[in-house]
Amino acid sequence: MRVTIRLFARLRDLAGAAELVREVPDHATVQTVWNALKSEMPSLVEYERTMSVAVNAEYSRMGAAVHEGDEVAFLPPVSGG
Amino acid sequence: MRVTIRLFARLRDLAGAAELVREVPDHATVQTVWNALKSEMPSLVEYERTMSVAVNAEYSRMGAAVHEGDEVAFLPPVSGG
Amino acid sequence: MAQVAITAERLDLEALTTELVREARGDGAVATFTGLVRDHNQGRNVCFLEYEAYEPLAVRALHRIVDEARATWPDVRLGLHHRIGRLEIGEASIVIVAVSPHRSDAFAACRYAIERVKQIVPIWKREHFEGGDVWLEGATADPDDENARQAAQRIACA
Amino acid sequence: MAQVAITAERLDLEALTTELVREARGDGAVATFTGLVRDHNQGRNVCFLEYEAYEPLAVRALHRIVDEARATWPDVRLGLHHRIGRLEIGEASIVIVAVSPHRSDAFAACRYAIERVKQIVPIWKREHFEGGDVWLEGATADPDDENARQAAQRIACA
Repeated sequence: MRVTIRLFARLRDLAGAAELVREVPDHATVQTVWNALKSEMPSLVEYERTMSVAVNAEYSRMGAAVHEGDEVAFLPPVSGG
Repeated sequence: MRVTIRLFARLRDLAGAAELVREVPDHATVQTVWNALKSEMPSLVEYERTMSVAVNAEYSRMGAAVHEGDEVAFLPPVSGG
Repeated sequence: MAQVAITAERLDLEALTTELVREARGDGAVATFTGLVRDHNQGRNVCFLEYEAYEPLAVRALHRIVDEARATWPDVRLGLHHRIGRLEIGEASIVIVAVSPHRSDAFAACRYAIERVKQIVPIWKREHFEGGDVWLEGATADPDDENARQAAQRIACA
Repeated sequence: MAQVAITAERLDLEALTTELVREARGDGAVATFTGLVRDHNQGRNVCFLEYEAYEPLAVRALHRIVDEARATWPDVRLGLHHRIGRLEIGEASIVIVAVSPHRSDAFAACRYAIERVKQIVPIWKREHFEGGDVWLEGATADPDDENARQAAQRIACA
């Protein structure tokens, strides 16, 4: 199935793209999506312990299931205000 | 000597005047002025323990000396803001 | 626009803020407080308020609050304007602005200032309610009361 | 005017306040916070900032902050607007307004809100300074982190 990956701020700069569309296996989780992404772009791994994740613009967890057409976002530590 | 007495808020209402000019003895203190005033207007006495005093628009104390032409103010508890 | 003022004019928080942040290129935080006239108080329906001040002493007391705040939070610039005269429901009786490099000091100084206004500034309000009117009385003003000052500072959560 | 917003437009504290205090006849206190772009940070001379948001999630996070504040301070009405895009020195990146019957709750909710914005709202700033640029990174956003929420509440000095 296909998911859209959204990347922000420095994660986006490291990936060189704000949005990617990737094929992932059925029954994938956010973790599956991330593992595929970091294999493809090893420089992203430095965010593994500090990033947050969201599915369809809701905060989520690495273990959450993803479905066809979902938008999966990886978020560096925030700095608003 | 002559002093001007200023009264505010409910103290003014009780006295029926915002400003009074009174003769006080030489070497008078704020206390002297107050004692004369409360003799004249006994209803003011209820403020004796809660009022503040000022001389020439500076906070002062009952024991402070007053001089010819001074402005002596008696201030009920404040309620600004 | 003066940093402190006692005025019968409508208060203008935005103008006071603009004045204080002018060339504030190193300041990242502005905390403000506005006091509004409420339509009820202690179970009474309020019609309007009337504020009276001992003006020269009130201006000095406001300056004193600015000085006290500067001693505790040297990087904060503080503005305080208090209105007097008749105020209708919803109108602003006081505006306070604190500008600072960091938000912690801005919040603390702003909160400190309103607590001190209620302690030491010679201003009184007469509440006109349905059925009568009454002078409200709060604190016995004593700027040298260090316990009161410290209480304000604790509330400021510095 | 919406109670919460992420916008590329210049922020308008006065308009947001006017909206929140409309018919606020029982409210006596308005506390506000404005964040301004500073000309220096960590020893660097800042030229301008660039803010980026994950907008739909940022709007939800702002609503979450409003809901959290309401749970703690039921009488407070809160407004939060955050700007994105390029911001020059001295411009406002965020405005927060808290309207309440009493000042204590207004200050606490306002302070709580800015602390929570920095914890859980997916917004990032890139600092353009003399000699380069850098993404600033603060907290790992986790709205379910109850320790972080309680830290914000302690700082709010409720």
